[in-house]
Amino acid sequence: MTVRMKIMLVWLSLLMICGSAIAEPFVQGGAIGSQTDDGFNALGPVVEQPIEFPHNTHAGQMGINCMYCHTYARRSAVSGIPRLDKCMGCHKLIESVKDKPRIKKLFEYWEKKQAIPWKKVHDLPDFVRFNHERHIQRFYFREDRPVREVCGYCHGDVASMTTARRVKALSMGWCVSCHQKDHLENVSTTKTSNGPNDCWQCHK
Amino acid sequence: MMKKSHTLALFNDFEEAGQAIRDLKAVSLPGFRMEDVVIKSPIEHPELSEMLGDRPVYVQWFTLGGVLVGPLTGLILVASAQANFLLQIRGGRPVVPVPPDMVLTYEFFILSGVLMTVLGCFIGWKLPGRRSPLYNAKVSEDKIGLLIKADPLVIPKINEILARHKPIEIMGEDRR
Amino acid sequence: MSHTVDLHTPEDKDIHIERKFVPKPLDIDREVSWAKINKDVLRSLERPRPMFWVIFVAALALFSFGVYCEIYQYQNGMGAADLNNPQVWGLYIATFIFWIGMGHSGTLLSALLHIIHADWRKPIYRYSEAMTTFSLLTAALFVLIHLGRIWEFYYVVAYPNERWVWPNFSSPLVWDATAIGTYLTSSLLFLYTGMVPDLAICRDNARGVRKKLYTFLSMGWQGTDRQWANFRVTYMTLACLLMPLAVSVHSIVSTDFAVSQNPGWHITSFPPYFVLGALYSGCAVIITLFIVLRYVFRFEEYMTMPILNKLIKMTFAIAMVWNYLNLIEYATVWYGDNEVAKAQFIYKITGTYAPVFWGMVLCSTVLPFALLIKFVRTHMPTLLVVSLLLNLGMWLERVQIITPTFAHSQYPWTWTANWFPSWVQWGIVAGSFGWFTMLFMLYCKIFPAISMYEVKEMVHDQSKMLKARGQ
Amino acid sequence: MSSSIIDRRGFLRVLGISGTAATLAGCGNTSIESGVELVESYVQPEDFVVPGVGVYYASTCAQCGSGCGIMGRVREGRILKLEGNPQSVISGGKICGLGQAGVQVHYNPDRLTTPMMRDGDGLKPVSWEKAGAALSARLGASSPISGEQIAFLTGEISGHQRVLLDLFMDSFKSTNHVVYEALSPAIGQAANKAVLGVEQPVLQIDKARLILSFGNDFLGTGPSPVHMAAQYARFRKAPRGTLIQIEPRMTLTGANADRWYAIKPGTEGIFALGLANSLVQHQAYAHALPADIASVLKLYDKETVSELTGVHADTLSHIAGMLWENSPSLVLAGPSAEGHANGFQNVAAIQLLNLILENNGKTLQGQPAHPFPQLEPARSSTAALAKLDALMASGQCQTLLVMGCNPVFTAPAFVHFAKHMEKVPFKVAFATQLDETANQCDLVLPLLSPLEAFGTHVAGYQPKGVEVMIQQPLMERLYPETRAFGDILLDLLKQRNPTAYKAFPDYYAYLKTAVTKAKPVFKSSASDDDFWEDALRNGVLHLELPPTGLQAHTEALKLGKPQVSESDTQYPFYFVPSIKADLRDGRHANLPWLQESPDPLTTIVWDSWVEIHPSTAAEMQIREGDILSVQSATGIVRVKAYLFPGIQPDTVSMPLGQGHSQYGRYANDVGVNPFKILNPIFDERTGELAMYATRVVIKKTGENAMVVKDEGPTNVQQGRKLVATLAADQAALAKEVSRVTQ
Amino acid sequence: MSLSNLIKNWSTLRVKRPYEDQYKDKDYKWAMVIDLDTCTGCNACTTACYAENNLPVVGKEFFGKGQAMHWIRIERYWGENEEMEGKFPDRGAQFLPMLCQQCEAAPCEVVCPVGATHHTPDGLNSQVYNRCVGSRYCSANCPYKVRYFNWWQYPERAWPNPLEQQLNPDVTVRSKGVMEKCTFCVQRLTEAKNRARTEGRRVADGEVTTACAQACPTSAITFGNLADDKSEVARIWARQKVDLAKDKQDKEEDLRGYRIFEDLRTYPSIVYMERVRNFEA
Repeated sequence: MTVRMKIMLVWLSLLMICGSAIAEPFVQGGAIGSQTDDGFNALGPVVEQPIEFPHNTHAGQMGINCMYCHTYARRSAVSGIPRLDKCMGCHKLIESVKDKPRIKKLFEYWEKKQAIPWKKVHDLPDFVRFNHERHIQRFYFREDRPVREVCGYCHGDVASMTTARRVKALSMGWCVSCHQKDHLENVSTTKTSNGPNDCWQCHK
Repeated sequence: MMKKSHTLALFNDFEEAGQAIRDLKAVSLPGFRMEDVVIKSPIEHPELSEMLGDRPVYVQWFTLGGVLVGPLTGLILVASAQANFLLQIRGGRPVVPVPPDMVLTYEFFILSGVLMTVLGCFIGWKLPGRRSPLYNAKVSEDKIGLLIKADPLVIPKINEILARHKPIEIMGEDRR
Repeated sequence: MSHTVDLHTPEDKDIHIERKFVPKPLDIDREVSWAKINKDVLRSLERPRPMFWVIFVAALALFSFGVYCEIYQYQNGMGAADLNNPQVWGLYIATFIFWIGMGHSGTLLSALLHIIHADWRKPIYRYSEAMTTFSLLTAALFVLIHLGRIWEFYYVVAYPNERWVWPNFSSPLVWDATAIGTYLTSSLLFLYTGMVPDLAICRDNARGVRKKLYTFLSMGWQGTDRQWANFRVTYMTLACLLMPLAVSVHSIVSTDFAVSQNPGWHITSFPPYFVLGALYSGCAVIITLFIVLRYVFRFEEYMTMPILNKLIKMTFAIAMVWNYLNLIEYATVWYGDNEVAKAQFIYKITGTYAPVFWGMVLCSTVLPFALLIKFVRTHMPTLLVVSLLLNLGMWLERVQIITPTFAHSQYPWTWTANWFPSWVQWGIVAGSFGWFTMLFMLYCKIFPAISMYEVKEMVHDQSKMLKARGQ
Repeated sequence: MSSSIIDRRGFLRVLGISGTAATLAGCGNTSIESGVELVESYVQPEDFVVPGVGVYYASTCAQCGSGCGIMGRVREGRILKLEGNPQSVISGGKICGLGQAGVQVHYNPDRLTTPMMRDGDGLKPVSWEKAGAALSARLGASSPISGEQIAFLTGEISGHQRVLLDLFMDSFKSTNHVVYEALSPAIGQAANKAVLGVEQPVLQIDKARLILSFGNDFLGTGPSPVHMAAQYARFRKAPRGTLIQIEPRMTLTGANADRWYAIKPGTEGIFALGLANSLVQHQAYAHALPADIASVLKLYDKETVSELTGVHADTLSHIAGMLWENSPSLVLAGPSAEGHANGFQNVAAIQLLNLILENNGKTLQGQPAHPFPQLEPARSSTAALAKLDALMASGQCQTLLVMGCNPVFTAPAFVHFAKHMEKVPFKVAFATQLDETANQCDLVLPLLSPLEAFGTHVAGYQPKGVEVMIQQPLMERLYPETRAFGDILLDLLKQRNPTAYKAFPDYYAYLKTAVTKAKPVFKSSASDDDFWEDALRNGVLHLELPPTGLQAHTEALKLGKPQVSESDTQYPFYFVPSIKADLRDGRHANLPWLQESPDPLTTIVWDSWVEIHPSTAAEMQIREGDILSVQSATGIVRVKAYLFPGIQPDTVSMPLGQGHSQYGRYANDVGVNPFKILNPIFDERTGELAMYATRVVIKKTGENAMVVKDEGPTNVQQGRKLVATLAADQAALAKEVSRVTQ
Repeated sequence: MSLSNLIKNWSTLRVKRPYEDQYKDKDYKWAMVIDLDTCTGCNACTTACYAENNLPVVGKEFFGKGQAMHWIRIERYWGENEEMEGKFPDRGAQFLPMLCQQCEAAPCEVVCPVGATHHTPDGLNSQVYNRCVGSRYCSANCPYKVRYFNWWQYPERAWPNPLEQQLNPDVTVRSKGVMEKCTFCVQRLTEAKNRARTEGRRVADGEVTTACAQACPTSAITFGNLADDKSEVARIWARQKVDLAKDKQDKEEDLRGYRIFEDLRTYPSIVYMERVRNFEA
């Protein structure tokens, strides 16, 4: 290698460093090394639940709105797990599936008046406050997007799963990547706005 | 063209080595150029080097490049990082404040200057590299060495010239 | 040798002024042969005096205790250091400035004196540069130690990350981190570049593992004319870059304090004051190490009394400038007539921490005058004690910048009267001295502490010069 | 912060995996997890229970006798925080620090979780069956004891608990329900009764233009500090009233005075009479008093009064001048005036000023008669305790029941309560946490915390109309083995008289029936259930009644020559115990928030100290932190010195409430107990203990320790404009915007 | 994207606060008024803050070392100058509730190396615990010394079971090594703002308040939205002629409003109302 070539090489790499600095001073899609093809997919572990709840039957085949069961999502920071009497409300009346083992388990809990110890699948760190209400109000009610898209953006296509499994990284970079997008303010305008960029909006 | 061969002569002091160079310059041998003469010495001796002719040093240009690119990159990096989506207002100061950025730009200026200078130096040294074929540990102690590259045919003649100036030792490739 | 100068005044050509040049002792014996230089210096890598091991083991023990304290503090929280609400920094930051400051004299000796071709620097610049590097390493350690969540230290570093967050570039601490990083990198490179020819010498004379190490580090240096030419330019360029860098580093450290509104910190003369203080403490340490190395490695022939004498004179000069800036600082506070700053100053010299202040005055303002006494300059044990006291004074100076300000800040309710560091804090501070000494001694054992090729140049130049004078 | 005040009690039953599963939020989880924690999951919650949203329930604060309405913020089945209930006239939506700490009574790590029974020297946990059997054996249907053989010792108790308790005692034909509050205002009440015809007049602080307070700490430890603070806030708005405080040791109220005067302890009455003497010189007041009194008053001339009280003579005329310039005024007596051998006399003299100044009916009013007198708090007295003590000492008392009272700690040393208690063969304590008294008992029954139990409270001081405060559980019980006091009493009553209480399965049923029965009084036409639901939702039943008038009995005052007790060379210092607003008599020393809440005046935490004036300290070469021995004729304590400028120079003061030995991790071994050095001095008229009459000698022990306090080395502002002060005549208060006056 | 943002919004990125009135078009600017005349120094606010914000009780030993964690502390002064005048504190004590002043130009924000503290759009001086590395520079630089550092792993000691059940789930429990301070009860503010946003309105005056203001028995603390002209806080600020963006107020003699250390140009969000004393008494 000649001196000249070495010099060229150095200049070239230097230019590349500068280039990356100018264009984008951060790396998208998870910490370096943990990125997948589309950026943010990060499959969580399989979580064993007390009852293997078939989301695919309820939300998929029957097309029940997510918020029919996760009813707190539109009025509270947490979406909450449906209360037991909500399950019973329907299943008392559905004779056809009463003998299935999962439903039997459900009835056992109901008889004992014991809440089902569901495990958290999407558990953010304790210093983060994520508000379901604001996101649902903004995208489901105001922007009128389909519920499976609104919920699915973070939770994945739960309608195709049995028990839910985390499919997104839920990392800060991921949150920010969406907050930073220009979202339409509502269906009828072209005005856009970003999500909040203030630390204290999400960190407590 | 034949593969060139080397010879190394060790001298006791700079004057003798200087005389040898002068003699080498005076003769004209086929397959030998003054550019192929290399001095190896325990300390720097500019006068001796000058006798070998103009051998340019490029390090300054690297330094120049470094001190130009460094601050620019630094400033843009800092300012655009301050202006990213999560920009934060702090202490009533502008989001992109000038004085702090100047401080950092200054540091980047020096850092990249230093890095590029050292880089240029190593390139100029052609280091890290393999050792040249002939070396004697004495050149790092107190002897001055002349390493000459030439056609194997003219080596004896060169050795002859060198021998005139009381070298302590003349090493050739074949003798190794 | 006497020598007549003809002034050739047009009016009166008969006036002759006779000047007498007293022969000064040479910095270094010109008759010493290059081979002997190699031999003497390389010997230091082999068998030092037993005192070396005494110092090394003591340093190691001190360092181990420091590590124990740090682990204790890490597990329990910063409360273990007995820091509290106003006294948030304690000795950590004071010692941090001390170490940073120490690093400045190495650069002064090697870079500034190199630029102005002061030859006497040559036998002593190598170890002072090493001192610079290791004291910077120690200082960087304190940046980490004082963090409440040391395990999250990388948040301070600007690197592209998934969270899209950057450090706060307006914080003097980030400037600090950048400046120290730059300075550490630069002085390490400066030290290394300057050492390559010597590493080649070591390579040519070593065996076994060491040979491999030196071969790797010298990277094939052969002392060719091209290498020397590039080396000259590079070394000079680096020296030129390092001088402003050194000044910027300690002035940036001073901005940690000067940009804040705390009384006793918000002073415009802080940057030069810090830089001078840094040079001062560095020179004092160089004298200390000079004496130690000279004894431990039997370097009497190279680290000669004339060089020491010059060093001491320089130290004295710097001490006087520092004194002046110190005075200016207090004068500014007084004349500025800010009630809060004034009250703070009065507290500093009369309050709980007055012993620290007066200790500083004694050690750093009064004691340098002892350097005017010939006995002190020539009697090694005395000089060692004096130089250590100068160091102590400079450390106290840093403490009296930080502690009294916290103890007597803007806000009267949170004043403290009896804050004292806990054993953990003392242990860590002591450990840092162990860590520095250990590293430094190790360095001198592994790498040549005297620049062989430059001493050769010096001998060469001196003989040339004397030859020209006709001796 | 949703302020939906919702009342259901059903939610308690249907909670699924409740808050007990929640651990230290925010501590553990710092990364994104899956399948580690459980979701808050419900079986059949009420509609308003939304996870992640706090719900507020109204209840009543049981921390002191003021009966403030509170609201508890409940989330995921846990009570998180208490706020004031705006529905309650007493609290007006506000709450004090003591009230806030109510949650720590509930969540206290040293709570009693099971019944304990004496086994040898110690108390051992037993089952409720065993505890119940022991109780029935002694107090059941076949119990032979009656009359003087049984005694029930409680703290201030009101509402239906008191009713049941009285019924219970009736079933033994006993009247030995002893109410003992160490800090009871019994002397003042007696004097008020004698002079004004009521025990506790209702104060209109906000209406007064000038308040002259003789040691009355209405902002800190008065009968209803939260309500008085709200009145005080209005008092400070335009037209701004002036507060003059005269007391030996500065109280919190004194610290807020426009002018504070130090006075020799016990001479407040003399000073008041001196004032009266000056006032009647004025034409307007010349005929306010009967001639015989007026003539004796002449003895109380400025100079004499000044000499006896240590207050400058000019001050007397100055205050008198202020009093006749600012009408209506309000003159108050406080504990430091009451607690002397001549305490009754002091209070009567102070009330005489109100009579002269014709404040009655303006700033002082009578409390309307309570429609349910049986619910009113029983009056406490030290005399009753002394009687009980004698009963125990004589061995007559066979069974002692204790609830909400800790006389082993609070009774003065000369009473020897602990020793006499040993003579009682069967002692039962009802407690949420073991204390010194409970530790001496044979059976300790764990009570529900006030945040877990139903109940009613009636405050002794009713500022406006009459209120019955409702207490309801804010959370499911923490420990299954704890029971409500009402339930235990009801069980015992059922054993005594099975037929009468058949209708009530539990105390809740009893309470609901009793409260709904009072419907007509509150003029409600709602159904029983609605009335009850409403009561729970509001947390308070309010009845607007007009205040009654006051009487004027000047003859209650026995006037004589002005004189004070001789100074005692052996014990040169007056000893003034100080009451801390949050620790009171020590029953709250187990609450960490209150221990760490700095004393407002000294900013000391977690400790006892003795306050001494800097000038005295300089004379005796005492520095802060020097450990002094404070010795009275009765006892001695060793305690750190604190130099405090707000104290009479020949007086020392110590805070009450610390010095526990068996009251849980937060109270034990903190400070010393000054109750134990009180001398047996009693008010001459009522026979109540004179708490402020002890005299002590202080000595340096040569030891020194750090005083743990928030205050730094300086306690002045150093000229830095932190708290600026404006003269009242310069401030344009009337133009200000303020919520308080609206 | 960042570079384009830098170029596109250069002028807004160069706005100096607060003198270039940034709250003119904003919905919220939280502020407070503390009336020192009605403050009695009773400490109810302190305890309320402990309850609301999960403040650890540090105990006697650590309190003595100066490691207490009270976000709001009641200071008690005996005099304004360097010595107390007279033998007794004749005019009572001078109580000062001191909490984070939520400065508009906060000295602490600038110096945090990691940007854990910054200014929120609604005018709060934030502290993000999980970003904090604990350099304590903010505290060193705070003129009011109202920032509190977690010197120990308090969660392990301060809430023995079952006391931990009292912890407010809306507030992080801070581990050792992070700085914390008064947040103006940001969890309440966020909740109120979210609810208001869902309902498409602005948070009404009095709808949300801080724990200290809520508890204060004398209502000495008023909290509200300064950006809303009709709020009580805004009216008091206006009446007292305190301008957020000025470092020296030209107010009349009879007005009581002032901000502490205004001359340090920190632009605090808390106005104190001077204590009034009847000097004729």
